[in-house]
This record gives sequence, C-alpha cells and structure tokens, in this order.
Amino acid sequence: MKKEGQIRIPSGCAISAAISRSGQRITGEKIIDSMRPMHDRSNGLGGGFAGYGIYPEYKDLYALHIFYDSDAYRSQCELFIKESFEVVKAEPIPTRKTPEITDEPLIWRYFVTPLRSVLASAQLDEKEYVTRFVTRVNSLMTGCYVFSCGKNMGAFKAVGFPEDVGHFYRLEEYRAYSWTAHGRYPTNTPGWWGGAHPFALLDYSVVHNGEISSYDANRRFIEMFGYKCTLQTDTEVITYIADYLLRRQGLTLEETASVIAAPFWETIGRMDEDARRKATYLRTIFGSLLITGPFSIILGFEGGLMALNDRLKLRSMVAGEKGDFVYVASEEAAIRAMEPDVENVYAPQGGEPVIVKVKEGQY
Amino acid sequence: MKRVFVDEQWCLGCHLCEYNCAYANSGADSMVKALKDRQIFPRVRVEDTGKITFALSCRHCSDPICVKGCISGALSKGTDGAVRIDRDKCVGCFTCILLCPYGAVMAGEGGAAIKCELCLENACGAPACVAGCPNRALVYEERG
Amino acid sequence: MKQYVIIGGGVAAVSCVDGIRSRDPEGKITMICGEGRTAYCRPLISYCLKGKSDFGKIDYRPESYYIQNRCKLVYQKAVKIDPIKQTVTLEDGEALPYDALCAATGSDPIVPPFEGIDTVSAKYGFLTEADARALDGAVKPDSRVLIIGAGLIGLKCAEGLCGRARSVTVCDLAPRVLSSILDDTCAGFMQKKLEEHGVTFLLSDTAVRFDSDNAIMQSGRTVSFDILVLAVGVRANVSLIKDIGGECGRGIIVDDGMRTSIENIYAAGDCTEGFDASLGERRVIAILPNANMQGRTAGVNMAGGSELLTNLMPMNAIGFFGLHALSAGSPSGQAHERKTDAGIKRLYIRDGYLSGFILIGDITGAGIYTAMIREKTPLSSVDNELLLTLPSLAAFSEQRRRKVLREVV
Amino acid sequence: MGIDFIYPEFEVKRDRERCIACRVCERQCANCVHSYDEESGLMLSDESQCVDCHRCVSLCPTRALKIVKSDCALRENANWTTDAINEIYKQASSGGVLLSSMGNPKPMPVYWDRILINASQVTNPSIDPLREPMETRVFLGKKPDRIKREGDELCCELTPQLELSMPVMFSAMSYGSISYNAHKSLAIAASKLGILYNTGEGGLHEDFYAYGANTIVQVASGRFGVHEKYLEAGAAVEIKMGQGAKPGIGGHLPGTKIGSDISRTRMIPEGSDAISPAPHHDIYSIEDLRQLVYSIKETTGYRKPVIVKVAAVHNIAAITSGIARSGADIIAIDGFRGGTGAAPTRIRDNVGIPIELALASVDTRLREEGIRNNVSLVVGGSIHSSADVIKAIALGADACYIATAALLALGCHLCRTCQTGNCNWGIATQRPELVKRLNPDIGSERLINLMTAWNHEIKELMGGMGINSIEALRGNRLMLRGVGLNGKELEILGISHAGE
Repeated sequence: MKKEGQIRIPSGCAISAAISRSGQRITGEKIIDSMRPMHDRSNGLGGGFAGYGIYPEYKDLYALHIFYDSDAYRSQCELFIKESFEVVKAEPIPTRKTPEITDEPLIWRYFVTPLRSVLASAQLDEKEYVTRFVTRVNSLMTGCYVFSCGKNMGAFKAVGFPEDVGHFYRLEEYRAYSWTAHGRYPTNTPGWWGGAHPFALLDYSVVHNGEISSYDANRRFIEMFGYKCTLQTDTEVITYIADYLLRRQGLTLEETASVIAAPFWETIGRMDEDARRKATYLRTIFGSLLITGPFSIILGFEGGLMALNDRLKLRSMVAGEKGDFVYVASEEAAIRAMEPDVENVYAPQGGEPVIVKVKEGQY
Repeated sequence: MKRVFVDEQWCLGCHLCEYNCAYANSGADSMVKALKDRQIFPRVRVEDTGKITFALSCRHCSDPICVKGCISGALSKGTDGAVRIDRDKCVGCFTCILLCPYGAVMAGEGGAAIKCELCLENACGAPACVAGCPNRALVYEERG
Repeated sequence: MKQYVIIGGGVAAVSCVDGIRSRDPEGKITMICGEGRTAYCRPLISYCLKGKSDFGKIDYRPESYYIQNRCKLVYQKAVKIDPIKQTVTLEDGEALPYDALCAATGSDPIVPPFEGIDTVSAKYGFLTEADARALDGAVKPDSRVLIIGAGLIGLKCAEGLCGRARSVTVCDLAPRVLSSILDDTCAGFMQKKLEEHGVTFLLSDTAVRFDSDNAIMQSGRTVSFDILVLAVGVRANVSLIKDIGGECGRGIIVDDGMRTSIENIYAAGDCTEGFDASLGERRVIAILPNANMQGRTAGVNMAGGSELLTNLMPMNAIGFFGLHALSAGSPSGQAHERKTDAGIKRLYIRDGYLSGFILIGDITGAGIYTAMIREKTPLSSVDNELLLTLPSLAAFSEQRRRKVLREVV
Repeated sequence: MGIDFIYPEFEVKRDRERCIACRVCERQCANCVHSYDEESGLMLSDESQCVDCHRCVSLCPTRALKIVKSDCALRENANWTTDAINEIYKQASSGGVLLSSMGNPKPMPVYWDRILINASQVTNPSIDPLREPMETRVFLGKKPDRIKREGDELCCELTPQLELSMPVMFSAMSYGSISYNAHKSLAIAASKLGILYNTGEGGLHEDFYAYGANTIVQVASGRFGVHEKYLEAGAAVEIKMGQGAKPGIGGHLPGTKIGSDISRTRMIPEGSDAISPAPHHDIYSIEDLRQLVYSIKETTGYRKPVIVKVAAVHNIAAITSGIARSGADIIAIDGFRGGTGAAPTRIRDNVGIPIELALASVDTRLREEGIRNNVSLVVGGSIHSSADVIKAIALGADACYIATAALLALGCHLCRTCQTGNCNWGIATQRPELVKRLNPDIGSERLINLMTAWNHEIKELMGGMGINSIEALRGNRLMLRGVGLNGKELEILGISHAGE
C-alpha cells in the first residue's frame, strides 16, 4: 500500500491550540486534555503536537527532529548532518512505552548550527540553508525523515490517537508558551509516522483540518520556488505557502491570510480604494496560492500563531480566551477541556485570521 | 400598440414572411397542405428591386384613410389600434387599395380585400411573418 | 351647451357627428334623416341586387352608434333654414334651433322630361335603398331591363341585374361607357367585360320617347322592355342653402374648412362643390371617401376646431365582374401608358408631379400613386423608372422608407 | 469533364410531397444550386455546386430539403481513400496546391475526450454555484517575482493586465477573412461579456475603435493595417508568429475580397492580394522577437500587454520558454486542429501537434524553469465546450481562445469552403448581399448566449470539484484523469490514469 508521498491521502482531523500572550510557559498536559473530547475526530492513525519555547537552553540552535527506519539509515544521515552543521547535541527523543503506540521508528533530535564555511560558500541565508538541507533529506534520502527543524520549538508526532501520542512523548515534561495539536482521520494510510501532523518547517508548524481542492494548483506553483511536496499532504503545502509568503515574500500575517483565503472579488469591489488596490494586487500576483476547499489551520511560529478558515468556512473552528491565554480548536469542547471558564468564545468568519503575538511581537 | 416594423438593412428578400403569412391565415394545419401548388395570398408583400428589399404590411396607421374610404364599413380600427377587415361585409370594391398610401391592402382570394391583421385573428396570436423572419428584419413591438 | 343640427343622414352626416364628438362630447346633436332611415352604404345597393351583400348589412353604423354619441334622429325632411334666428324648420313645422348647422343633403337623381315617360308603369331609379328594394322586388328571370345611362350607377345596376333578368340593355348618349370618368380605351375594357356577361349596349343613342313598355330611340329603333331604370345622373341638392342666398355652383360652395358663405352653416358630402387639389379648381366630387373626410372636417370646425381639408380629389374604384379600374386625380398633363390585353396602366404627369392615373387589371399598390398625388410628391425625389413600372415604396427616398417602415405613421 | 470529372460529393434530396416551390432555397443559395422551372413549376437542383452548408435546409419552411453524402462510390479501398484519390485527380488536372478551410478534419486523437474531470465525494464538499459565489474572473499578464514595498506600504503597481470575466476569448479572425457583421458581432459580444476579441491580421475598421477596451489588435507578418493609432486602440497587442492551421506559412487574402472598406482598413490598394509572408522579416530569431516586443511596448508606453501567438509545433516547450523571457506578457498557443479561412490542405492536415500535449508540456516546462508566473498562457485550436475549457485550465492554461465555436454560434455550418468567399451564412464573405445575412444583433446575442451557457457549466464543474475560484483550478492536474491513454501520453499530460 502506498504511503504519503507516493499518493495523496485525504483525511479529516481535529486541531487545537493554546498560547500565552505574555509568553508564560505551560506543560503539555492541557493541550493533551484538549484532544480527548475530540477523540472521534481522529481514527488512531495519526496524532501530534508542536510546542514553542521548549528548548530555552538551546534557543539559538536549530532543533532537528528525525525519524529513522534503522541505525544504518541514522549513521548515513548523521554523516550528512555533520557535513552541513556543527552538532552541539544529539540524543534520542525521550519517549514512554505505552501499549497504544507501537512500531515506533528511531526518534532522534539534534541541536545544530550551520557550518559557517559551508554556509558562506552556499551564499544562502541560514534559514534557506536549513530549508534546503531538510528538503534534500526528505526528498532524496530513504529511511530518514526530518519532521521538525525550528529553533526553540519542536514537533512531536506518531501513529496513534493524539492523547496517547502526547503521553508517549512525555509532553508533561516540556513547557511551551504556545502549543498546537492535531488528531488525524486519514481515509487510508499504512500509518506512517512521518505522515502524522503537525507539519513543520523551520519555526513554522501547521495543524490543519480539511481537504483542500486547490492542492495541485498550490503544489505545482509553490514547487517552482524550490519546495518539494514529498508528503502530498495539505498541511505540507500550506506550510510551504506560509514559509514562502511570510519568509520569502515578506508578507504580513494579515496579507498572507488574504492570499490563502482571498476575499471574493465581489467583496473586494466593496472595499475602499486603498484596500481594494492591495487586495486586487495580492490576488492577482498570488492567485495560484489561493486555497479553496475546506480548511481550518493553525499556523504556529516563533512568538505567535495564526488560525484561519477557508473563505466559505467549510470547517468548524472556534476561538476563546481567558486572561493571558488564547485558545483555538475545532470544537468548543476542546477549549473547555483546557479552560472550563473560557470567555469570549466565538467562531471566526471564513477567511478572518485569528492572530496572536506573544508580547505584541516583542517576544 | 405593438406593430410590425421593418429594418430593410436586414431583409434578405427570402420571401419567407409571405409564405408564413399565407400559411398562418390559411387555417390549415400544415404549410404544405395550405400552400402547395396554389397561388398564395399573403398580407405582406416583399418589395425587391435587387438593391433594396423589404417586406411591407399594413402599418395600422393612427388615422387610417382606408377605413375612411371603405364603402361597406368592412374596414375598422379597433380600440386596440389594429385595423381589421370584416370579410362578410367587404364587397371587393377595392377603394381601400386605391387609398392605402403604402400598398398594404391586397386583393384576396375570391375578390375580397385582405390586409395584415397582426395575426390577432388567427391561431398564431402574434405576427407569423415576424416569428419566421430569419434575420430579424421584421420586429413586432411598441414604438413611440 | 352647444346645439348642432345636421341636415341629412348619410355618410357625411355621420362623419360630421364623429368630428363634433372628437372635440365636444357634451353638445346636443340632431340629425335630420330625410330618407327615413339612418346612414347606410349607398354604393352597396348594386351588390344587394347581385347577392354579394344584402340589405341587412348595409348600415354605415350600427344603431348603438347613435345612442353612444347621443345623436338625436329626426325622420323628416328639412324644409327651410332661418339663418338669422338660426333655426331649421321641419315638415311638421317644428323649428330646430342651431348654433352650428351642417348641410349634408347629398344629391338627387336627374330625371329628364322624356316624352311619354308617364305611360311607363315599371320605371325605377337606382340611387337609394328604396330604389334598389323596389327594383329587387320587380325584376323577374324573364324581365327585359332597359337602363338609361351608362354612368357608374347605370353600370353597377346592370352588373347587379346580370343573370337575374332575361336581358339587360344599357343606352347612353355618350359614345362610351363611364364617359365622365374614363376615356375610350379604358372604357372599352369595362364595356367588354360587361358585354362578356351579357349586357347589351346602345351607345351614342338614347331614348327620346316612351310608349308604355317601348322606348323609341334617337336612332329611330325601338327597344321593348319590362323594366326601365333611369340612371341618367345626379344633381347636388343645394336648394336649402340656395334659398337663403348661400353661394352655390353645381354644388354648395365650401372653403377648405367646409364653411358655406353663410355664418355658422357648413356643408359636406355630395352636395358640396369643393376644391379639387389635383385639378386646381372647384368641382363636385361625389364620392364616399370625400363625404367622410368633409363631414369630419365640418364637424370638427362646427365644434370650434380649425381643420382644413386641402387634398380632395376624384378617386374612383370601379369594378365589374372582377375587372377593376382604379383612378385618381385628373387625367391632365403628359400621359405615360403601358397596355396589355389584361389591362392598362396610365400615369399623368404635370410639372414634375403625378397629377392622375388609372389602372385597369393589375391594381396592386394603386394607393401609392394616389398618395403621391394627394401629398404632391415631387417626382424628382423618387425613382421614376421604378414607379412607372410598378407602384413601389422602394422608389422613395431612404428617409421616406425609414419613416414608413420603422415609425408609427 | 471526362477524366477530370469528379462525381458531386453531395446530393440534394428534395421531398416533392413537401416542396411548395417558395424558392427560398433558390434565393438563399449563393452557389446557385437551386433553380425554379417555370414550365413545370418545380424546383430543380445542380448538386455539383453544393457545399453542404445547410443554408437551404435551415430555411426551407416545409423541411422539404436535405443534403446527403453521395453514394456514388469508387471501389472501396482502405489504403487509397476516395478523398486521397480525388485529391490526386484535382492536382493532376490543376497542377495546383490544394486549399481548404477551417480546422483539420482528419481523425486525429482528441485528447480532451480522453480526459475526465474529478468531483468531490464525502471527504470534502462540492460547492453549489447557485448558492455560493463562484469566481471565473481572470487576469492575464506578467506577475512580478517579488512584491514591492515602500516602507511598510505595498506599492500595488502591476505591469498591464487583461481582466476577463471568464477564461475565454474570441481568437484572431481578420476583417477580410470574415465579414464586417461577423466582426461587429464579436466586438459587441466581447464588450458585453467583459472578455476580448481579436482583430486578426486585418487591421481594425474605424467603426470598431469604439470597442477598443475589449479588442486585441494583432500584428502579423504582413503588418496589414498596423499603425500607431491601431496599436493604441486595443487593450492588448498580439504578435502573430504562427497559426495552428498552417504553422510555418503566411496568409493570402485574394484581391477579390479586398473591397474599399477592407483596403482602407488594411492600408493596401483595393483589389490587390493581401499576402502575409511566412516569417516576420524582422524576426529571424528569438532575440529579434524581443526587439519587436519592446518596440511595441515603447510605442504603447508600456500600457498594453503584449501577446505572442505561436502554433503548437514539436519544440513548443523550448520555444515558449524563450518567448517567456522575451518580454511577452502572454503567450498564445494554437493547436494543430485550429481553424483558418484558407490554408494549403497538406499543411493544415499534417503540420503541428495537438494543443493538449503542447499545453501540458509548456506549462510543465515553464514551472520547471520557475517562470510560469512571468507569462499567462492562452490556448486555442479546437476548444469544443466548457469541459474542454476546464480541462485546459486544469492542465495549466490561464484562458482559452475560441474561434470555430464562435463562428458556429454565428451560424457557420462548417462546410469548410470559406476560401470561395460565397459563405451563405454571411460570415466568410465580403459580398454585401451575403454579409447582410448576419444581423449583428442576432450574432452578438448568440455569442453571449453561448458564453453565458459555458460559464454556467464551468461553474457547475468547478463547484463539483469543490473549487470556487478559477485560479485554484489553474494547473490543478490532480483534478484530471486519463482514459485509454498510454503511459507516455499520461506522462506528457502530467495526469494519472482513471482508477489510479
């Protein structure tokens, strides 16, 4: 049976996130709890989390999380890592044996920084350098898969129900100012660990619910810019789009949202002159990055997150807050599991981004 | 009232209007039955000089002189503005033909005068010449 | 409320009512119907004989018309007009006051003082319904009919009687039929048609003396008959106006507004002598279309309007047994003729205008010629070549065609 | 006669029971097939003149007429077809090049018909165009690689773009090859629809400058009717390098069709043949094209997008890659099945490649080179239906050009004898009495109907795929599957086989 990358697999999902506006770090229990009431939105074939601010001691280093099918692949890959990076620390990611999670691959993490010399000769900025490294590993090297590569953040995912995956990765031992979570309901899958979500690139991580209809239009466009959609998943392409628009084109989060979930021409027509010119400009240039079909995504990044629905709001997504914390999830039940007294619960409009920046972006 | 107007620019001189008219007013249920091997008596007449061609039928004048001159009272202008002819009353004196400034009244079969009655009196209910015109040279509409 | 009186009950009288009502829905209208009935289509009487129409169908307007237009009908003759008091006196002596009066008195038959005419028992006129009904009742399959006069009336009568009598003979002093309307050639066509249907003609000859059922002709021969029809001609009935000094010629003289020379008195129809636009001189034009138009104009003006009728002219549609002769205007100026066995087309052109025409046989589109005369269309503005061949709108300027084809006319 | 005789291709079947001898057929046939016999009162026909255009069939009020293929046959021969043999006879007698009109009629594969479209089931919802907005607006033109900012402000200047209400345009047909009324119909329809039509290489009649905002003015090898006002008049300028029906050769409008109006519009003497050379004599290589592109941009002050139109030929991917770097804003590719007013038969039927394959390889190539966004792609050459449009967009086109379909809407019955100039439908003719047969009110209405219908269908199909904006369909090849195509074909089209 073909796995992600060889074939496109539609899936339904549950997503959830919690973030502290002040940057206050909390352990992983809450976010795990949020996934329990949404158990039925997953089918045990994939779950995962992303935490931001979890590696303060290595916050200037890229944390590579990698799955290996065997030690042979590991050593092969580690050679390549050493060619590209100075490795400050390499260790298996601590996990906990649990009957719900089986057939785990070797799961390692490396805290690295690009080798100055190589970086210089490549004439690339650091992030691009890392991106290309990851793209090469994931597209060219068999038996190994980089599933997280940001600074002071990390993705944790596996085949299983999300709550079990959280337990497996001992998330209670990590403290993050921002957590996102994902429970997966693929229509068919051999249950490959790499196929679970979040999907992460640099400090961007995406959890997503829905099946987008624009996939191949988006993929074939984004691949013009050096990305390789090896997994053929929505989450993957959405992550690349976010990276392309935010990092490479330097769009703001709002502008990015208005590309991904562009307002209808009719709506644009009703905007005031200035807004209309901008919206038309962005839609004209980045039309191929418009994402159609149902989606609710939570894009995590260093110092914040953005939650967004497709412009017709074809998937459920609610947001709420309590004090310092902002919560987003597929279902209100998930939010109440984290904060029973949550306030200002509302369902964002289609295409209306929910943007939270820690310390107003001063993080 | 709605009248038949003619745009000679688009008239192809195909004469279909004449045949559709003759058929519409024949009462027959097939054009073949109605017109085959017969002289036809249409109430619309195609003028064709080779250069200029157009189809002409009763203009349903606002002040129809044919009605004034009718010796038998067969011609009348209805409240709807349409000029009609009562075949029983008409004796075929053709004063109307002598008077109509447009040559839009014709001698019909059997000596009575005939003219366009906008197909209001036959099964069509709207001018068959217009319906059958392949190039919209004839239109049936309200005009100032 | 204005009081209108109309003397006469014919087509002109009815149109006069239309004219009045078009401006004055209130005024009191009285119509004096000397013939003892309301208006009817006189030209139809020959068709009644022929059976193409019948006396039941000849009313010019239904009875309801007079009620709807609140038109009082008086079945008497008017005997006298008092232009000072503005009254009309009836047979019974009643005097009807008027504010505006219209004389639509029509015309009477001319009966020449034939010697021995009193000895003829079965003699008839052919002008009114009554005449026709009487004749209709009298004629038998074996009757021999002699008609004096080969004018329109005489010939229509002949056509009407064809096939209903053993023989129909028409005599006239003139050398041709319809002498006042047609020339020899055209008359020939019509005469031939009638002869084909059994009518006998004695032309350039007429009765000088009658002896009960014999007519002794000028030529000396004797024509025996069972029924005599006198159709010598008609004379405009002008007496009422003449008696009070109204200006009259062969008819009551009217201006383009149908006013007589006497104040508040108008005249319309066969009794008048109007202006023949095609000829440029006054004459009696005793045809139904004119009666209709004159009556209306008179009515409008009686009700205070100011309508002028400036395009009167002779227009004749004559037909016998399916052969039609349509003519209009006056046969003066240069003639253009096309002749076939089946018929003839002759156009008269004077000073760059069409002044008259006659079509016999193919009469398609004749009205286009009539309109050119009536509207004085300069021939320079149209395609003559085309027009001389056939009456055609295509011969007119594009603007003219646009107007006719694409606008309401 | 004799050795030259070729039995007429068609027979005129007249149902004597039905024919009322109204003579409409006679009056309507510019080829003088029908005639009336006064003596017998019967209609006669000379089928040797019949081109099977169905004018008489369509106008016969009693349906007494039909045209059928003659069954007078040569001995059957699967190798030497009747057409092949007759063409030999014609050339043996004339010594001339065979001419034909409209598109390649040969039974070549129509890939559109081997491609199937996807629809949503369960895992994501289809969208109902009657209830939800469904967007078909398209902007054609170069898109910048990077956005520009002044400070934090986006500066929204774009190179000129063409805005279309739907991804279809009327392709180039010159005034001359088609009639004034045909052009007028296209112009009116284009402006009412919010799309564009194309002058072809015939210049722009002064009456049609009014429709400039919806006009693409073409510059071809003959440069007919090209002057500054002309270039300024349109919304875009198209450089025609080639045409699908006759790649590699020019055009030829016979002097008989160059009446006063056309001579004025084309700026050539009345009655003189209008011959467009095979190449542009100022373009013998790609760098020359770049110069023409920029000289046109200079002339028009960089306010008009420049389209470069090429025929789909073997090396099309590389060619378009070159054009994409030549400054062109839009590339139009014309497939080998595209129509023409007249072309040498051999070239029409044997030169060029199918548009489906050309489009797929071009789109793939431009993406591989990362320059797909530098140009918009417009494809034509026998787009039959809205489904073909959807398939073209999904393969990677920005919009489609239609011409034959538009002519059909105007009444063309594809008799394929445009070259004779006797078009009974008033389209491919300059004879006034024939031209008037096409009333632009009716013509434009029918074009608008057709496009409106297609747009409805496009929206239905998009909705079925769960896509509510056309740009999300562009290049979305996952929405396509092939049937009965071999591995190579699928590979070139970049789609999977149905069932995969």
